[in-house]
Amino acid sequence: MTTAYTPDLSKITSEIHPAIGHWELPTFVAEHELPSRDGDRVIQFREALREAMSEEMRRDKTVFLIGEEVAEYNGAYKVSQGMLDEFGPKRIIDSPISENGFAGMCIGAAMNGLKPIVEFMSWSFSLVAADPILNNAPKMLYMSGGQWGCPIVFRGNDGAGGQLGSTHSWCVEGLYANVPGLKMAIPSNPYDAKGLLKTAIRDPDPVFFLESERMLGDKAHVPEEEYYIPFGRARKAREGDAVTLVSWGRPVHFCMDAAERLAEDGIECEVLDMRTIRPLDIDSIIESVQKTNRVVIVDQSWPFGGVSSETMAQICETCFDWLDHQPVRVNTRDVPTPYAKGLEAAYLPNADRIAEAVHKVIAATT
Amino acid sequence: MTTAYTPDLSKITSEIHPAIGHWELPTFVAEHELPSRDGDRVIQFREALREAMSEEMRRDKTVFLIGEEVAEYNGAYKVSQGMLDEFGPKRIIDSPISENGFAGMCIGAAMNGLKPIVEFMSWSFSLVAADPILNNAPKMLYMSGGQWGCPIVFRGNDGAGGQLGSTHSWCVEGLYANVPGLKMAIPSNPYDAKGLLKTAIRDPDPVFFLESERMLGDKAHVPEEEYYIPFGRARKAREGDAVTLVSWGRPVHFCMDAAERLAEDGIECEVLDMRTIRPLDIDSIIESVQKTNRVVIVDQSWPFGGVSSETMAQICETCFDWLDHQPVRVNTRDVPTPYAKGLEAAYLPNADRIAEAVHKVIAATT
Amino acid sequence: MAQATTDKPAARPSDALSNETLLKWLYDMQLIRDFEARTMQAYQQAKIGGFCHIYSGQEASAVGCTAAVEHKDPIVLAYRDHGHALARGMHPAACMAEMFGKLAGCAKGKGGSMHMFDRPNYLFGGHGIVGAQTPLGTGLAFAERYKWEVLETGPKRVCLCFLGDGAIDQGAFHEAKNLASLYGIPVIYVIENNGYSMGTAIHRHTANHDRLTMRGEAYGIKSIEIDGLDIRNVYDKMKVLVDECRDLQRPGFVDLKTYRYQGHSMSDPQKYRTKEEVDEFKSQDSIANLLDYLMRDENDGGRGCITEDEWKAMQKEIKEIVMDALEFAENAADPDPETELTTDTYAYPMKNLSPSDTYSHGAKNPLL
Amino acid sequence: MAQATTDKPAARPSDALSNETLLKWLYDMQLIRDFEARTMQAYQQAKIGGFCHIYSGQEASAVGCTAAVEHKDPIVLAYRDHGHALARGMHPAACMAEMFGKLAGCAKGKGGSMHMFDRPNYLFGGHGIVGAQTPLGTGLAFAERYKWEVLETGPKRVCLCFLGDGAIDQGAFHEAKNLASLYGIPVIYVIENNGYSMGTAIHRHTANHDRLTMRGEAYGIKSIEIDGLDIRNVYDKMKVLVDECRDLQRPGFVDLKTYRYQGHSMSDPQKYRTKEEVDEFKSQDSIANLLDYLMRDENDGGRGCITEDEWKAMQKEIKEIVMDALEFAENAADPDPETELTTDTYAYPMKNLSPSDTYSHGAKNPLL
Ligand SMILES: Cc1ncc(C[n+]2csc(CCOP(=O)(O)OP(=O)(O)O)c2C)c(N)n1
Ligand SMILES: Cc1ncc(C[n+]2csc(CCOP(=O)(O)OP(=O)(O)O)c2C)c(N)n1
Ligand SMILES: [Mg+2]
Ligand SMILES: [Mg+2]
Repeated sequence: MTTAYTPDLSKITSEIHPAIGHWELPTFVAEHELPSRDGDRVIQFREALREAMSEEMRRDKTVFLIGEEVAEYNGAYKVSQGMLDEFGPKRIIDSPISENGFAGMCIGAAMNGLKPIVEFMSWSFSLVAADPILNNAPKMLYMSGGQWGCPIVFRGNDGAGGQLGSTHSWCVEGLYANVPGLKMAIPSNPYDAKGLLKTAIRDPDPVFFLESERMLGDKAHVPEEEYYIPFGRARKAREGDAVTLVSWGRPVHFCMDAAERLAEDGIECEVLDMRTIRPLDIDSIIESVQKTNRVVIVDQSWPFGGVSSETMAQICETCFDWLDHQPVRVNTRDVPTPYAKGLEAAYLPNADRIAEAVHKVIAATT
Repeated sequence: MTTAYTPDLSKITSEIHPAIGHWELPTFVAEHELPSRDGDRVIQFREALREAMSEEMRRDKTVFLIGEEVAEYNGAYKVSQGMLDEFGPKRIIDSPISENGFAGMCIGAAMNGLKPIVEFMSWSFSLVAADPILNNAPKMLYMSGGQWGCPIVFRGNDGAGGQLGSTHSWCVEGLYANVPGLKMAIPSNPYDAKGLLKTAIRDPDPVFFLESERMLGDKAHVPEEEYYIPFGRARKAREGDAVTLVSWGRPVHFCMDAAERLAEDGIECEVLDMRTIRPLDIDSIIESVQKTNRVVIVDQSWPFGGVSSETMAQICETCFDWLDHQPVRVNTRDVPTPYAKGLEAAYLPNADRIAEAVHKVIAATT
Repeated sequence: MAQATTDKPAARPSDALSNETLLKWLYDMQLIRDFEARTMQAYQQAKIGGFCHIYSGQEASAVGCTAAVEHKDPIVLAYRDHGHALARGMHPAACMAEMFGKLAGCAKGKGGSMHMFDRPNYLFGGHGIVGAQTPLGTGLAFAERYKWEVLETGPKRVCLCFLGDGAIDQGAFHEAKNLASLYGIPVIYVIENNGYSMGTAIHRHTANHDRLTMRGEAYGIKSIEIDGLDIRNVYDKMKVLVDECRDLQRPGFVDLKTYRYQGHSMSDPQKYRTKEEVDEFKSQDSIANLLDYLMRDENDGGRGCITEDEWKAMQKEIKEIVMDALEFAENAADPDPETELTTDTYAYPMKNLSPSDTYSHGAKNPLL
Repeated sequence: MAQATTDKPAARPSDALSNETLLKWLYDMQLIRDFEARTMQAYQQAKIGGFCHIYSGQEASAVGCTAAVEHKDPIVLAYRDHGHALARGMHPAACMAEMFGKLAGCAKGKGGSMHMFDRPNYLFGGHGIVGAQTPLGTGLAFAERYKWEVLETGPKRVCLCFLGDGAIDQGAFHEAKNLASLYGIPVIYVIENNGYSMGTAIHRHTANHDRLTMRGEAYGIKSIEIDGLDIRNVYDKMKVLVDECRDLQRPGFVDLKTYRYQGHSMSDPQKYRTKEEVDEFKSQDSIANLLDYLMRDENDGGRGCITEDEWKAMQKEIKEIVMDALEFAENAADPDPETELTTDTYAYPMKNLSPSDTYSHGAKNPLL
C-alpha cells in the first residue's frame, strides 16, 4: 500500500498561470488602434461601467455581480440599472451589509470557478473587508503554491464624494496599492472606464477597480464596439514640454484645468493619465520627464506613503539625472476629510494648487 | 421657552486639546540627558515592554491592557507575564478572537475616560479591525469637531516572524502610516522600547506601536529609572560620512551589520534609527544627508507606497540639491511572504543587500 | 401574560410619570418632526450637503428610549441621528448649523448630518459606518462599569447603543454582543427595526428576521421586542430593561419595531415599498397617538392635560425654535479653511507628523 | 428521543458500511496520529518552522466528516490542517515536504503547516486568519450551487467548512452564516469544538457556550451537536445532515465536541488545563474506540474484521509510509529563491507591476 510520491516539477511556460485553468484573454491592440474617442454616442460614466459588465456577463455565464442594492434598487448609484431585468436574481445579487462576508464569499467562489464582480457601495466600506481582500485574494495563488488563483473584480466609489465626511471619503489606493498580488485600475473618464473594466473582468488576477461618485455622471463618447484597454499603459491626455503632470482618476481633470490655465501663461504641461496604478506605467513617465525635466504628481489621497510618494520614488529611481527640480506632489491635505463645503474644497487638490506648484517648479528652474 | 444659542468660538491655546480634558504629559529631555544606555541591568525586549506598561499602570488606574491570551496565559509571547497577578483580571483582560470587537470597544472606552492598551497578538490580525482602528480612532477628534479624542495604544508584533507565511507576516506600517490622526512608533531595541512605550501610553492621541516577534528576546541594559523618549526624534545609531542609512525597527540591526562590514572596506555609514514613523524626524535625515550626500533607506515592508517611498519623497522634497545620487531603498521583495526558510531569508532585507546597495551608490558617485 | 378580566388595564410604569414629563415627550417628538421637515427643505435648497437621513416616523424610539435612562448615561448611534441629538437635548441650532457646515455646528461643520456629537449631553456621536458604533457603545459601557468597579468613581450606568436593522448583518455587532455578554457590560443594543436596510426589506437582508431576539438570546443576552410606535410602550419596556441591566451590569437586546416615513436618504426614490404601506404606518403615528392619550379625558383612560389650543401653541413655539435654528445656521460663519482645516487632527500635535501639514487646536467647540 | 426497550441498539447509517470502509477509517486515523507524532519530532529538530498545530485527538472529526461527503465536495478549514489533508487523500510526503519548506510540498514550500492546499482532492486550504475561511467556504458552496443552478454543469454539492471554537467569536463567521441562510448555500460549518481557543477555555471566550447550536438556529440554520470522539457517531450524524443540506441546498451548523491532546501549537506550555483532564479524554480515544468495535466479535456488537496481528501490521505499514514521507521531505529540494521567490504572485504577470520585482510562473505545483 506504500505509494511512491514523485512530483513533476518541470518548468511551465503558458502565459496564464495553470492554477487558473482555461482562460481567454482579450486581444489587446496599440493605443492608436483602439476605436476613436470622438463620436456622438455620448453616455455617462456609470453607463460605460454598466456596458462593460453587461457585455462580459453576456459572453461568460460565470461572471456575476453582487453588492448592496445592486439588484432591486438598481444600484445605489444606478451603475447596475436594468441589469437585474436582463440577468436575473441569480446573477445580479443584493447583499446584506456584510462586506467582509460577501467579499470573502466571492473569493471562495472565484477559487471555485466563478468570476465575481463585487461592488462596494463605496470603497470606504471596504475597510471592514480588509482581511479577505488583502489577505486572501492577492495571496491565494502564492500561498497555495500555485494551485488556486483568484479572478475577481472589486469595484466601487473611491475618494471624496460631495461632503460625505471623514468615514465616507477614503482613497484606498493610498493603503491597498502597497500589497503585491493585486492589480489596481483608476479610470478618469467613461471611455477608459469601459475599456478598463472589461479588461479587469477578463484578467485572471484580483483587480481593485476604483471609480468616483463625482464622475459617475460625466459624459463622453463611448464606442459601442468591444474594446479592451490594457493595464499598465498611461494615456497622454495632453502634450507639453514644460512640465509633466502625472495623475490618475478624478484629479486628471484638475490637471487638465490647470494645464489649460497655465497654457495661457505660455506654460505647456504634458498630462499623463496613468489609468492603472498597479501596474504603474513608469516608462511613459520616464519618456515624458526626459522631455520636460520637471514633474508634478497630483493625487487625491493622503500624502504619507501613498501612490504619489511611490511615483516620486520611482521617478527618482529611474530618471534622477533628467530632473531639473525635485518631483513635486499635490495631494489632499493631510487631515480627515471634513464635511463643510469650503473645508472640503480646500482639502482636495485642485487646479489652483496644481498651477501654483507648477509655477514654483518653473520659477526655480528658469 | 425659545432659548438662544450663542456658541463661544474663542481661540484656545492649551497644549493638549481640550477634548482630552486634564492630561499630564511627561517631561521630555534632550537625548544626552536621558539615562545611560550602558549598564548591567540587562533585560529582554519583552521585559522592557512589560516594565513600560506596568509602570504606567501603577501610576494611572485608568490604564488597562486587553488582548488575546494576555492574562491567564501570561501573553502569547510572554510580554505581559505576571501582570495579571499584579493588576488583577479587571485590568489585564483576556479577549476572545474578536479584534474588530475589542479594538472598537476600547476606542469607546478611550472616548469615555480610560486609556486602553490593546495588544494584537500580531498586527497581521489587525486587518479584521481595520475599520475601527483607521476609521474611528484617528478621526474621532476631527469628526466630533474637537469634542472627543481617543487616547489609546495599539501594540503587537509586526513584520515577519520566523517562517509564519503570508497571512501572518504583515508590516502594517506600509498601509496604516498613510492615515492622518495617528502616531506610529517602531522601536528597534529594549531601551527605546521602554521609553517609547511609556511615551505612547502618556500620549493623548492614538498610537500604533509596532514590535517584532524576532526581537522580543533581544537583550540590553534598560535603566530602572523612569524615562520617556519623545516621538519624532531619531537616534543616531552610528556616525559616518559616506552614506546615510535610514531605517526603523528590526532592519536597523541589518543596517548596523552592513555598516560594520562596510567599515572594513573603509566606508563609514551613518545609521539613523527613526524610532517613530509618524512623526518622521526628517530634520535628522537632512542633517545627515547634508554631510553624506547619499542615502539608502531600509524597510522591511513592501516597497509600493510604503514608508520607504515616503522617506524618499520627503528627502527629495527637503534636500534634493544635497544629493549626489538618488535615494535608494532596500525593501522586502514585492511578493507575499513565503514560508520556506530560504525563501523567507531572500525575501527580507539583509546586510548583504544593504551593503550591495551602498557599494552601488558609492561606485556611482566616486 | 394573561390579561386580568377587568375593564381597567394593568398599571404601567409610565402611568407614574407626571403630565409635565409626558407633555415634554410630545414636545420633543414634535420638535423632531418639525425639525426634520425643515431639514428636508434645506437639503432641497442645497444648504445641506452630503448624505442626510431623516428620522420622521421613528420619534417615539429616540424620545422614549432616552426617557428611560439618566442624562449621564452615554448614548451612541448611527448616521440617522438628528432625532436622538434633539431628544438628548442638543440645541436645534447646533444641530442645524452642523448640517449647514458651519463653525457653530455641534462638530464645527466637520462632521455633518451623520456625525452629531454632543459632549455636554453624553451623546457620543452619530457614526457613518454601519455597525461600527456597536463596539463603541460596548466600550462606553465598559468604561462606565470600570469607573464604578475599578476606579470607584461612578455610579452604575447603562449605555444605549442604537443601530438599524441593516446593521445586524455586520460582524462588528456579533463581536460586540459576545464581548458584552462575556464581560458583563451594561450596554443595551436597541435595534431601530424600521423594516428596511436602505432599499432592502428585512426578510431579504437577514435570516430568521421574524425572531430577531434569538440573535440576542444566542449570546445569553436578555432580549425583548417592543412595539416602537407607542411611546408609552417604549418607555414601559425600556425602563424595566434599563433598570435591570443597570442593576445586574448586564447587556440587553431590543428589537424595536418602528417605521421611517421618508426614504433612506434624501436621494431615495422608494420604489421598494408602496404608498399604501407608508400610509398604513402613518395611521398609527406616534405623535398623534400620544396626543390623543394626553388630550383624552382621565375618565376616558387619558390624561386630559392638553387642549387643542395648547397643542397649537406648542406647535407654534416649536416652529419658532426650528425657524430660529434655520436662521442661526444660515447666518453662522463658515469655518475658515486657513485656520480650521488642519485643527482637531491631533490632540497633541508635534513637528513632522505630516509631509504637508502642521496642526493646531483651532476654535474651541461651541458646545464645550 | 426515547430509547426503545430492547437489547439491540437501533440501526445506524454506519452499520450499512462495509468492513473495508471502516478499516480505512481506522487506517486514516492512525495515519494522522502517527504522522503528527513525527511532525512533532521534526519540529523539535527544527526541520519544521513557523507555527505548527497538531491534530492528535481530533482524528474522528476529519476522517468521519470527510467520509460523509463525496470526493468532489469542497472542503476548507483553518490552520490545524494536517489531519484533514491526509483524510482527504493528500500524500503524506506532500504534506510533510510542505512543512519542511520544500518545493515538492503541496504548496511548494510557500505555505507551510498552516496552508495545506490540495487541488486534486478538493481541499481548498488551511487558512491562517481565524474565521477567515468561513466566508471562503460559503463561497465555495455558492459556486457549487451556481454551477448546478445557473451554469447547469454540476450536481448538487455540499461544502464542509471547518472552524475551531475560537473562530465563532469572529465577525466573519456571523456574516457567513447570515449569507448562507439567506441565499440557501449548501455549506456545513463544522465547529471542531475542542474546548479551547489557544489557552482560553470556551466558557471564557464565548457567551452561552453550552448551547452553541443557538448560534446556528438564530440564523434559521439546521444545527446539531455531535459527540466527536466516536467516529461512527460522527459519520451517522454528519451523513444525515450532509444529505439533507445537499438535497435542500441549505446550510448546516455542527457543534462537534472533540479534544486535542497536544498544546495549541508547538510552543504551548499548557498551564490552562490539568493532566487529569487530558487523560480523561485520552481514555475515550477515538482510535481505540473504533479499534475495539472492529475487533470485537459480531455477536458482541462488533465487526470482528481485524485481529491484533492485522492491527499491528497496519500500524507497521503506516509507520513506513510516514517514515518514507519524512525521508522524502528531508531529501527533497529547497525552492530556489532565484526562481521561486517571485513566482505564483500573479496569474497574468505584466510589466511594471512592482518597483522592485518581475514575476513569472516558475515550477508547476507538484500536485497538479
Ligand atoms: C459598512 C457600511 N456599508 C454600507 C454602508 C452604506 N449604507 C449606509 S446606511 C445603509 C442602510 C442601513 O440600514 P439600517 O441599518 O436598517 O438603518 P436605517 O437606515 O434603516 O436607519 C447602507 C447600506 C455604510 N454606511 N457602511
Ligand atoms: C484573526 C486572528 N486572531 C488571532 C489569531 C491567533 N490565533 C491562532 S489560532 C488561535 C486560537 C484558535 O482557537 P480555535 O478556533 O478554537 O481552534 P483550535 O486551535 O482549537 O483548533 C489564535 C488566537 C489568528 N490566527 N487570527
Ligand atoms: Mg432599517
Ligand atoms: Mg479550539
